This record gives sequence, C-alpha cells and structure tokens, in this order.
Amino acid sequence: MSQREIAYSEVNDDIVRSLVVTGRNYYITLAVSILVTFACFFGPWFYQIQYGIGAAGMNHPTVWGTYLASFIFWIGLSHSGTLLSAVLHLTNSEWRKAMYRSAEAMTLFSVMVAATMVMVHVGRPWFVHWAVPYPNQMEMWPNFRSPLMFDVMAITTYMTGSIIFIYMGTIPDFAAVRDRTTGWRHHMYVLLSLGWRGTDTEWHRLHWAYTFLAVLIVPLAVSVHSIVSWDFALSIVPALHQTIFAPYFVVGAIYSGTAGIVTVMFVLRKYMKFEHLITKLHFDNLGKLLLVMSLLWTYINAVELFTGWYSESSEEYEALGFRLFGFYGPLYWEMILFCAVAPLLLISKRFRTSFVPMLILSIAINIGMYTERFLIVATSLPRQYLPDAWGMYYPSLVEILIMIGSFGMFTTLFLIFVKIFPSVSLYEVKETLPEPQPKLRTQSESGAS
Amino acid sequence: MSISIVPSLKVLKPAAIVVGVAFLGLILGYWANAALTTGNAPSFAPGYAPQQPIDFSHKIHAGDNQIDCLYCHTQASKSTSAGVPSVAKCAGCHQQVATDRPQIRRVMEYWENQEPIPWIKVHDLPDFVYFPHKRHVAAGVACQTCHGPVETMDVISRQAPSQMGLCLNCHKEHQVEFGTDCLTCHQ
Amino acid sequence: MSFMDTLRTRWQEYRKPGYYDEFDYAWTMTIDLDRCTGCGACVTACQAENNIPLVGETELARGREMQWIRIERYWEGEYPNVKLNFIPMLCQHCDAAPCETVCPVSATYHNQDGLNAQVYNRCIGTRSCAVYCPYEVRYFNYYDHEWPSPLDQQLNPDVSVREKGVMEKCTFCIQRIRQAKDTAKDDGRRRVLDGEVQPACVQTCATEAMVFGDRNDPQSQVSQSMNDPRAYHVLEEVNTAPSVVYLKKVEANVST
Amino acid sequence: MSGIDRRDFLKLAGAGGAGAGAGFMIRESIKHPVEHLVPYPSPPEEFSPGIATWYNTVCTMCSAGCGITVRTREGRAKKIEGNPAHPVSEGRLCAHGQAGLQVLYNPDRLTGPMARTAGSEDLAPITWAAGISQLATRIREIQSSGQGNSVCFLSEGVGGHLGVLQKNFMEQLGSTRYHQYDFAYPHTLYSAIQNLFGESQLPYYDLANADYVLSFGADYLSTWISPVQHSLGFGRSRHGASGTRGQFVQIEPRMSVSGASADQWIAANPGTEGILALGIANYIVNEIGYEGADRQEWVGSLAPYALNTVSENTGVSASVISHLAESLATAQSGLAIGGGSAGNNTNGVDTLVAVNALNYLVGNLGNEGGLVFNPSPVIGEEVSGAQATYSDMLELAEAARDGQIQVLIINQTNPVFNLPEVAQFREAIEQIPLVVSLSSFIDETSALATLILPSHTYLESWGDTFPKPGVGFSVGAISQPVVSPLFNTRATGDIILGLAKEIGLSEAFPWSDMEEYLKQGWQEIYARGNAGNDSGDFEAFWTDVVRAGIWGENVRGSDSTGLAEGVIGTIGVALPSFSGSSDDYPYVLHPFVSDTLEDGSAANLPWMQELPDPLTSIVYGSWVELNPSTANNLNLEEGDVVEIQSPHGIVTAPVFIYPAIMPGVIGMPIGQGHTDYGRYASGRGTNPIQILSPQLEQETGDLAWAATRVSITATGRRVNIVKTGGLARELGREIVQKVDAEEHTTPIAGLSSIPVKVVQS
Repeated sequence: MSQREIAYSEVNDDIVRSLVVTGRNYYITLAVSILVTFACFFGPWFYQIQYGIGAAGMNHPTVWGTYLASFIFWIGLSHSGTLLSAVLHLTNSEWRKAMYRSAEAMTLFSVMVAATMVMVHVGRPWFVHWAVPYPNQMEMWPNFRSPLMFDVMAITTYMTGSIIFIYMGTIPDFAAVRDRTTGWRHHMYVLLSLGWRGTDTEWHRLHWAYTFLAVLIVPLAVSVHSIVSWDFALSIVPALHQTIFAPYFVVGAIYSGTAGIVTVMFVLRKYMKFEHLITKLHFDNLGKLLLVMSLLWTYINAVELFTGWYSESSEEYEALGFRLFGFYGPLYWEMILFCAVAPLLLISKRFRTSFVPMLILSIAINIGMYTERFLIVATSLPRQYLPDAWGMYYPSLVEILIMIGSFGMFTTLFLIFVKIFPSVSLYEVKETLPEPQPKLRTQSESGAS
Repeated sequence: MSISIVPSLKVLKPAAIVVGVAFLGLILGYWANAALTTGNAPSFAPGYAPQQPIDFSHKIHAGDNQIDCLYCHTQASKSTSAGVPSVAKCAGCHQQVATDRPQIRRVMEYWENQEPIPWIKVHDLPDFVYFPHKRHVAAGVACQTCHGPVETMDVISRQAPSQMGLCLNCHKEHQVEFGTDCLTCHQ
Repeated sequence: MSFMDTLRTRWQEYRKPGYYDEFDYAWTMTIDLDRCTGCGACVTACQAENNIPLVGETELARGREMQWIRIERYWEGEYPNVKLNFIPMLCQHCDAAPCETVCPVSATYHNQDGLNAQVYNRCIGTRSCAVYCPYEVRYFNYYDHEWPSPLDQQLNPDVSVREKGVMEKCTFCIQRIRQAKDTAKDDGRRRVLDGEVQPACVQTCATEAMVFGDRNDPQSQVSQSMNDPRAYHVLEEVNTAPSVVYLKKVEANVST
Repeated sequence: MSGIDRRDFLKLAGAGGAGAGAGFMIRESIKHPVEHLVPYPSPPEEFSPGIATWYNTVCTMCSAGCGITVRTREGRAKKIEGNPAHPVSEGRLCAHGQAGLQVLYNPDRLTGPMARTAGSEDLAPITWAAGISQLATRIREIQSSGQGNSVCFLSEGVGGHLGVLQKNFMEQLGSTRYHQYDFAYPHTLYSAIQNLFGESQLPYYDLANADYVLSFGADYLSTWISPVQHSLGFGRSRHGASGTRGQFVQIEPRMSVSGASADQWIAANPGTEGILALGIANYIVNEIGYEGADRQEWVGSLAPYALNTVSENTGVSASVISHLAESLATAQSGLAIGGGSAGNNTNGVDTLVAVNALNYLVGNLGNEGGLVFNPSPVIGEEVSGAQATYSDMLELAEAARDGQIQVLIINQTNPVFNLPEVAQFREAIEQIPLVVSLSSFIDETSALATLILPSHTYLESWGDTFPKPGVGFSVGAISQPVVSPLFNTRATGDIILGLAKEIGLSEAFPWSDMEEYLKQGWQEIYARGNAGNDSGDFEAFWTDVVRAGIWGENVRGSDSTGLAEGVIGTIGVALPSFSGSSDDYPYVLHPFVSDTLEDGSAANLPWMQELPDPLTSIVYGSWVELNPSTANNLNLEEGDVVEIQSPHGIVTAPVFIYPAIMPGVIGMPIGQGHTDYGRYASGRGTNPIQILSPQLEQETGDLAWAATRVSITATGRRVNIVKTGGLARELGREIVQKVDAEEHTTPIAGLSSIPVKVVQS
C-alpha cells in the first residue's frame, strides 16, 4: 500500500464511528433527500395514478418515455456494484476490499429504484403483480415468451442474489459492530449477525459460499442487462432491433455503474472521513476500468451507427438521422462528449489519481449515460415504419420531477444504509493491512470502551 | 458479549406485540365491515344477500308453486340478459292472487303508480364481462348451476363466487368449444 | 393434465405452420386502395361503434389521438404533378404478431379465429405492444375519458369502455362477430355466412373499398378479393403475416 | 407479559384501532357499487333488454337524403348505418351521417323553450304553452292589422311535407316571406341545367357506369350534393361490374378529396373551368369530329375557344386539353360534371352550362354512365324555388333594416355565420322586434333570438324526404322517430301546427300532429298507384314504407336528349371578375366547404371536430393553405400565423403548406370560426366567409364565394397546428403500392404469407 500505514484498530474505530456518531449534516441531508423523495417522487406519482399516465408526456407513437429511460439507467447503475465486487473477488484483487460494500449497496438500491420505476411506468400499477407467476383464481399465467416477463424474472433473481451477496459478506462485520455497540443498536446487530462467532468453520463456510455466490452473480449480472436490452432489441423498431444491443447494454451498464461507484466513493471518502481507507489506488484502478469501458462503449456506438448506415434502409436512416441531427441531436453530441471524448483524459495517471476531477468526470459520464437511455427511447419510437404516424416526445413536468425524485429515493436509501451497514468491509480491509503489533492491540481495546 | 439472539428478541417483543395487535385489528375491521354493513359486497364474494325493496321469496314462487324460471325471466332464453319481470307481470297474477298480503300491496302500489321496482342486483358481473344467458339456457345449463338453489331461498343470495375461475372450470369441464378463449367473455 | 404438460403441449403446438388454419374462421379484410377516397367515414363509424373516446384538442396536440382505424396520407411528387395516396391503417391482426409475444400478462394474444385479441381487463399498461407494433395501431388510454351527458347514452353496451392505463385497438368488431356466431348457432348453422358480419368500417365504406370475411372459405368474397393480383401486405418485410390485405392502387396513364 | 401499564395499553389500543380502521377501509374500498335491476312497469311491445332493434329512417345531416337504419338498445340510439334498401346510399354512409347521433346526444342541445325577457340579456326557461302563445299573439296582432307579410320564416333546406307545411303556413298568414337558406345550395347548377336542358331538376350522374369522368370543381366525393351516392358510383366505376376501370379527372385550383382520388388532377386558373370545358368542346367538335345536326351551330359558338386561347386563359397546356377531349370523346361513356368553386365565380352559370354541354356533345344524355334526368318531384315542387340566393338574403336584410319585418322565425339555419360580414345580416336581425328560433342549438343566429322554441332532432321526429337529385326515378322515404324525445323539445311540424291552432288557423291546419299530417300527405302518394301499394289498404302501405324506410316509383325522368331551344348560340364563358386589384390583393382566396364540418353546421359535433381533415389531417382548427412556392416567396412555414386581408375584412389563421394548390391561390376551409354553437364549436379557428367580397354570380345573383382577392401578411406569431398525421411522405418505403393500369390485368405473384385452406362446412 502506498498510502500512510493505517492501524488494524483504526479500521474498526472509523467504521463504528461512522455508524454511531451522527452529525447534524447527516440529518439535514437525510431530511432533504426524504423531502425530495416525497415531493418529487411520491407526490407526482400519486397524481399520476389518479390522473393516468397522461400526466407524463408520452403519446401515440412514443408510448415509452423517461420512466423507461430511468429504469434502464438505474438497472445499469446497479451493474457494477455486485458484478464488479464478484469479479474482483474471484480475481483476488486486493484493492476491491475497501469499496465493494458500498458498491454492492449501490447495486441493491438502484435495483430497488429501478423496480419502482417499473411501477411508475405501467398504466395500471395496481395490477402489476399479474406479471408474476403465481397460482390464482383467474387461472391466468404470465406470458413466458415476453422479454418483459424475462425482465421480471431476471431482476428479481438479481435483486435476491445481490441481497444475499451483500448480506452474507457483511455478517462478520455485523458481528464486529455488535460487539462494540450498546442499546438498541446492539440488539439489532445481534439479530443481523445471525449469531456469528468467528470460528474457523464459520469463516471457511463463509468464504466458500461467498465465492460460490460470486461465481453465480457474474453471469447473472450479464444476463440481467442483456435481458433488459431485449425489451428493445426483440422489437422490430428501427434503430432498436439491433443484435449489438445486449453487449451494448451490458457494457453501458458496467460503464455507468463504475462511474457511479467513483461518485459514491468520493462522497464516502469525503463525508464519512474514510480518506485512509479509500485511496488514490482505488481511484486509479477504477479510472483504468472506466477508460476500458469507455472505449468499448464508443466502439459499440460506432458499430450501431454503422449497422444502420450499412442497412441502407430508409427506416434506419431516418431513425438514426433523427437521433444525430433531430430535435434531440444536441443531447446526442453531449452524450458523445461526456461518454466517449471526456473519458480519454483517464489515460493520464495524474488525472486518475486526482479526486475532484474524477468526481466531475464520473458525474458527467452518468449524465451522458442517462442521456443515452433517454435517446434510445425518445428518438427511436417517434420515427418508426409509417411516416404518417411519426410524432414527437417531450417529457412533462411530472416525468422530470419523478426522475429527480428517483435520485432522492436512491440517496435516502443510501443514507439509511450507511448508518446500518458498515459501509466499508471491516474484516476484508483488515486482511490487506500489515500484521498488527501487540502494543497497538491495547490501544484498540481502550478505544473500544 | 452475548452471542445468543434470545435477549435481543426479548427486547424487541413489545414492538412485535404492537404489530401483532395491529394485524389482529386489521382482520377484525375487515370482518366487521363484512358482518355489519349491508348493501354492497365485494363484487365476487358469495353470501351477499341485500335487503330488496320487496321481500320477494323465490321459495314461494319457484319452490312451493313450481313456477318455471323462464315464466318470469323470459329474456333468459332469448337475450344476453335474463331480465327481471316487468311490474305488469307481477300485477298480472297478483291482481287476483294473495292480494291481502302487505308485500303484495306494496307491489300493487308500484303498479298503480306505474313505477319500476328498484331491485338490487345480486349477481353482478363486472362491465367488461359479457355473459350471454341465451347460450347457456340453450346449452341446457340449469339456472341453479350459477345461481344456486334459488327455489329454496326466501331471500335471494349470491351462491357461487362469480369469478373467472368459476366460468373457466365449467367451460373446461364441459369441453366448451373455444370456451377458454378470452374473447368468449371479454370484448 | 398438469400445468407443465399443458405448457409443453402448447409450446410444441404453438405456431407451427398452419396452426390457425385448423380452426373455423380466419377473419380477413381487404382494402382496395384504388377505391379509397380517404373520406373518413370508416373512422367515424368505428368511433360510434366501439365507444372510442373523445380526446379533445389539447390532448390531440400532445399526440394522443384515438382512432382504431386511421387514414394515412402520403404525397407523391411536387406541384403540379402531385398526387395524394390514402391508406386506411388499422390493426392488421397479424398471424405472427410482434405485440403478442411481448405482452407480459398475455393481455393480447391470437385466438383461434385469427383475431389479434386485446383483453382490456387483463392489460396492465406496459405499452410494450404499442412499441412492438410496426403499424402503430395500438392506442393507449392515457387518462379516464369523459362523455359529457347525454353523449354517454350513445355508448355501445356491447363494447367495454376502457379505463385509464389500458391499451386498446381494432377488434374487427368482435361484438358483431359474436353476434353473428350467436345467430348462426340459433339457426342451427355450423358457420357464419359470408357477408353476415361486417365491421362498422366495412359496413359504412361508401366506395365499397373494404371487404371482410373468412379466408378459410375459398368461396367468400374476401377470398376472391385476396386472389386479386394486386394484393399485398403493408410492411411485408417485417414478416408479421397480417390479416389485412391491401390491393394496390392502379396508376392510370395520363398525359401531363 | 407481567403487566400492562397505561403507556403500553394506549400503544396497543392505538395499534389495534388503527389496524381495525385500516381493515374496515380495505374492505370498503373493494366494495362494488350497488347496481339496480330496473324493470319496465309495463314493457313496450316486442321490447327485449339486450336485443337491439333497428329502425329505418332518413338522414338529414345534408340535403342528399340517404336512407339510414338506426340501431337502438334499451330505447337509446346507438349506431346509424345506411339502409341497404335505399337506392341513394345502398347501405353506405358518410362520416356526417355516422355523426348524426351526436346531434341527438349533443351536450349543448337546448333542453326546452326559452325566452329573453325585456331588458334582460339572459334566456330564461318558459313553458311550451307560454312560448307558443307569445309568438301566436304577436302574429295574430300583425295579421289583424293586415301586415301578414311582415312575418318571415327562414328555414334550412327542407323538402317533403314539412317544407310544404311551412310554406302553406306562411301563405295562410298572408306572407310571401318564406325562405330557405343553405350556404352551399347549388343555385348555379339548377340554373345551368334549366338553361341548357330546360329541366328544373338536378340530373343524376351515373358515375358507376361511366368510364371517363371529367369533374370541373365539383368535390363530388366529399361535399358536393350527394357524396355517398357519388362514392358508390366511384367505387363501382373503379373496379365494378363494367369490367373496365373508370378514370377520373379533376379540374380545380386546389386539390379536394375528389381531386386526390382522381387519376389526374389539373389546376386551371380559378374561374376558367368553363373556358376549359369549351376548349374541350371545341376540340371535340372540330378535331375529333362531332356529327350532330347542330354541328354548325356548335362550330360557331365555340369559335372563340381555340386551343391556344383556352390554354392561355386557363393555364392548362394545349396537349393536356386535347388529351382530355380525346379521352372524353372516345370513352365508352364519358361524363362531365361541374360545381363547387367552378360554379361560384361570377361566371358560374355559364361555366356549368359549358361543362354540362360536354355531356350533350359526347352523347351520353339519358344513357347508362351518363347524365340521367330525374322526374319532377313527387311532393314539394312549390318549395323548390324557396331557396334564397345571396341577393334574396340581402333584400331580406334590407327589409328588416327598414322595419318591414316584425317577426322572424328561424328554423335550423345559420345565416349570421354563413353570410359575409359585408351583408350585415346580424345588424339586420337585431332590428327585428321578435326573432324566434326553432334551432336545437344556440348558434350565431339563434343567439340573437328573443324566443327559442327548440325542435326535435331528426331522430326524434316524423318527416319525409324525397332525395334531390334522385337516382333517375322518384324515391322517397318516411323518417320516423327512433327514440323518444330526450328533452322538452317538439318537432318542427308540431310547433307549426300548434302555432296555427293558436293563431286560429285550425281550419286550414286541422291535423293534430305531424304524423297525422304526413299520413294525410302520403294518402296522395298512395293514390298515385305507381308502386308499393300492392299490399292493400293505406295503413298497410304506410307501415310497409315506414318499415322499409324507402318508397320508390318506377317513373323515369324526361327522355329528351335535346337541348333547350336556341341555347347553343348563347354558350360562352366570360373571364371571371375578382374583387380588388391584383396589386393590393395578389392572391385569389379559395374558400372550400370543409370535408369534416360542412359549411359549419357540423362544427358542434365532437366526432367531426376530431375527424382529421382527409387531406391535411388537421383537427379542431382553421388553416390557410399555401403552395410551397408561395410560402417560400413569403418566407412562411407551417404554423406561422398570417393575416388574410380582403377588401372587406381580415381573418387570421396559421399557414399550412399544401402541395396541391395553385401558387396564386390560397385555400381556407369553411366551417370553423363559430362564436356560439356549443362547447365543441365556439372559439375555434376562423370563418373565411366573413371576409368574402360581395361579388355576385351574374345570372342567379348568388354569392360568388370563390371570387375574392386577398393579401397575406405575416403576424410573426407561430402556433402548433393540431394534426394527427406525421410526415406525409413515403420516403421510398412502398407503403401505398401501385401498379400500372396496363399491368394490373396480368397476374402478379400472389401473397405468400397467407395460406388459404379449404374448409368443409
């Protein structure tokens, strides 16, 4: 490790402090994010349920809008968390350990937000359970041929997997925190740690199960976003029915997810005071990953355009032409700037290891990625086969508010998370540290009381 | 440091009790509504027997006096809706029969004022369900199959849960041609 | 039969070639583009028959039109050698309908009469069918529509009034088909006679551009009409096997 | 638990209570509303709930008189369809006919009689007795003072017995002021047919059997005279029984629906259609060879219409003219029809004479696929002259201004909307002390009324119609009420009969209601004995006619194939004259009757407002059509709001770039621009009639509404034109596919994707 040596005990101190000691700023942030969630998400959503989907800006040719874009965005964001964590675990990447917990949490919460976006998206959310196979009085089953049905399956599986993955990895930490907290927190962690004692058998089983799950999660994560892409690619909408879509979405998802992790890491580092846990090394490595994903993403984008151009069909021409030079053309070039051009800065190590530029870049990438999802919906559907049915789509106020609100909801969930879960893995970080010296042990014990 | 979860569970017990009581209350409230309020029931639940404007007894008419269902519900064999008899039909008999009974007098009041009797619908299907009585009567389905033993009821009540499964099961059982096609009932 | 067995049988049978031909009817419509004058009578007839709501100017401005059948118009050439071609566009009741595969709750499916059915009360409103439909003939209820009294008294009791959040589209006037089948059964006939059932649009078309009937019956008017060498499918390349057949417009030689 | 303290108890009680409340409300929310089964006290005969009943009657949405059959369920009209037995429509119907239900169920319908009390602006409901007696008292006063002529009755175009009743009523009052007024009434066509053939009836154009049709300005498929009948003919001619595919050519400055459906659309300079027709006639007579005995007369008359002159005047190239002439003359049955804007220039009658003369030259009079004369009407010939021209309306307005009119009764017509501003009809009506409206709606004219006696819609009342034009023989139909009246309204006939009684004319009008009056009238038709009365007595005949919805008489019109005496010498078309100088007003305004809203009378029907205009897909609005080159010159784009200024006024509307309109012409649809007329019509778009110059057609004195010049000024504002269509270009996607006329007789590869299978039934 290149940074200042940190002590074994400091790890526990820092983390438990982050759980127990709560500043005023935290409460203000939490209050604001809850307020945003209700004012921008649940309020408009309630109005939309009363009024109908017409509260959003969707119309006849463009029946999908920002809700679906947000859905893909959140699903995408969810990607790198668990996936990255699992891949890095399998490849024994030591630097993963300080960041994987929060990355996984990001996964979990963005999947949750994505699932809510589905509810917001459908016309009759009160019947959305019909998409789930369960025996019922109507003797009706969902349509197993539908990519949306695959979605339901894939997302629930991924969400379940992610929950188990993050929970299992946290059990030893819950135990550690349990041993150092009192009051209701103690009781909560007693329940959460499921009676973890830290015996050899337990550690062995944990490692074994954890690795097993990691192996399972990797293909699952790839499949989830492939399936999400099929919502589009299985249609015959010009500019959507492209075979490149599955890898396109997976790459895009990992790309935006990685950028999301950078953002979250920066925030944790800064506001939870994990400066010595989350270091330049992490940013450097994530930067490298971002650069690779950015190049891949750019390549796939070029392929997409090329396929359209090479088809020499009016349908593809018009749809792609509309995307590049139509009403939303400026957004397309903004996306190219943020996601294809700007990340080239990551070639420089100095850039990768500077925190604030990395934050700005990661946010820019995610803005670009949101734009990508928006453009997929908003520029393809208005330009389909029959020109007389062409239309235009403008998001309504309700849609924009709900989009903002979904960020509020994500933030709220994350803020609650950092106070319940140790947001950096205690035991795994410790494994990366040098062997502690005896004198330090006493210090740690005294600090615990 | 205790590792056992038992003490922690004990601490959480009061909260659990509160939740449990609330849940019990939920069931109680639901039941209370079902038991105490009258007039309208969930659209499918059996046992619904509202107070009708006239205490008409199917038992006396269809049971004791053996009047055929189609004598009053003439539409059932001709139309999608079974229909209720016109006030004229009631008056037709009751100008002679049982004229002294108070309920009959009320019927005759409606007749004299030429007002319809506002019967309350007991077997009510949602508006998106198109159930043709005609086809079922023609196929020889007894009225009692869906409406229950009407000839034994003093107060008419809903017998079968009029939900989709009921229709489907019967259609499957009798191997109705294309009977499980959605468009058979929904259009 | 257990559920899995049913599923397996369905899976095996589903959409093997000629699957739908085994049944009694294959409802089909032909539209002669050489006769269509674009007058719009079919549009209004459909609105009257099928309880299609009034949308209003503001909603129309937002692109939320509701017409199960619409007239599309395509200009050709420039002044003075300019031509206008009309094409009525309605649900094509495709035998290989993209919309049917995508609906997660099977609210839209193909029935044994070759109809692309839309079950309003099953629809949860994902609108994916409308995305998948290349003909863009599916219309979504973005809100609860109103019929100011007494306009509501015109509503056809044989057709469901759709609530908000539900997709709707042309049904080939399923209520009329059912009525005709019902009459056939009452008369002790196995089949509906040719011409006995006509959707509202076909019924009203003043130039007799539209023909509706059963293509399984080679004698029917629609079968004859389909055998016209001018017959074609719109967007043949997307391979949806539509049940609406268009007859090509005839271009007369004129001096200019 | 060892003991429950107060805190715990409250907690538990609170939780339990909240839970119980929630449970209660959950069940409450899934409750189904109580529904009632309401029986009839005594059911109508043959009534079955759940079974539809069909009634035959007649559509009066336009003057064509198509037979309709109305589907009713539980006593409510649900759907209108064409009556297959009726020869005009043969079971088909246009969009307006379909929308008739929204006249019946219109939320803006007047629900009962109303009066404006003196000094008050608002209308207050009154009883029928009070309303009728108020009107009757006034009329009695006027009549007793011997000023019967100061009562005026202004009706929409009604034929049949209702027209006769109205006319007789006015005669009994001693008034000659009985007028009917319809904006699009073809005065010039009547006049032309009269001049040319000496026939007072419109002829029947047998489109179905024609194989070459030249239409000069007549939008016969959409708004002109009898669109459904013409559409049937069009369809049959296209691929009908005749075996050959009929060709249609449309000559007009702005492509109409008929122009779009024609094989060839030719833009001739506005008002020169007649000259073009004579150019064609000239070519037929001189080049192709016309062999009639009157050849020399024709040669003389047509001498000024040499190919080059005509080409210069009309802007149509000589080769096209000669081709048209050849096609028309060599066709098995060529047919020329004229009307619409061609008949509404200052030279309207001459133009239509010239057009119809072509039929004589190609020898199709009275033939299959030609121009067939109709017999004189069975009933109501005396009413046929009642239609007021623009000049008649001006006279009426003048009389009103002079105080010669004391009472004006208006029946369903809306002259305030349909006359140009310059006629000052509104001001004239305001001078009349008692204006009574029988309209079902508050339109611009009835808004000025002091007494409103709303009449039934056509679906609630008795009546009869004898379609004009017929179908080569006499037909008629009785319209019967298909639903019981929705509101406290009365049939127009009943109002008049009631009024007559109140005035004291019960001797002249002994009938208790319209039904009785109709029956009396049909006794005469029964007595004619030509058809339909084999069934025995009159009652059976009556029932038969009402049930069938049609009565016909196999009597043909005149077989004369000749022209009126000495008409050939008079044939000749002058150049049209337009108002305003072409410097100040560089464009010719081409107002056209809207394909969806008619002359504005259908603007209150939401289905019609939401029916996209067939050619532009615009809904709910007005627009100005410009040729792309005109728009380019003026630097205008779709949606730019412009001011259209004529010598007599200004209207504003957004620009729509229309590819098929002449560069010097701008088109505007008539129909919008209502200030009253209910929630769906009022406050939408603009009414181009307002700014029309009072140019008169020389012979009839009708308004030459296609003869106004205008200028265009951009306002700098932009609006979003509400339309349902996207891009109206195919972009090479082969959506509407075509075959050449020659090719289509040879088989092309059939459909591959639909397997056809034989089923034994």
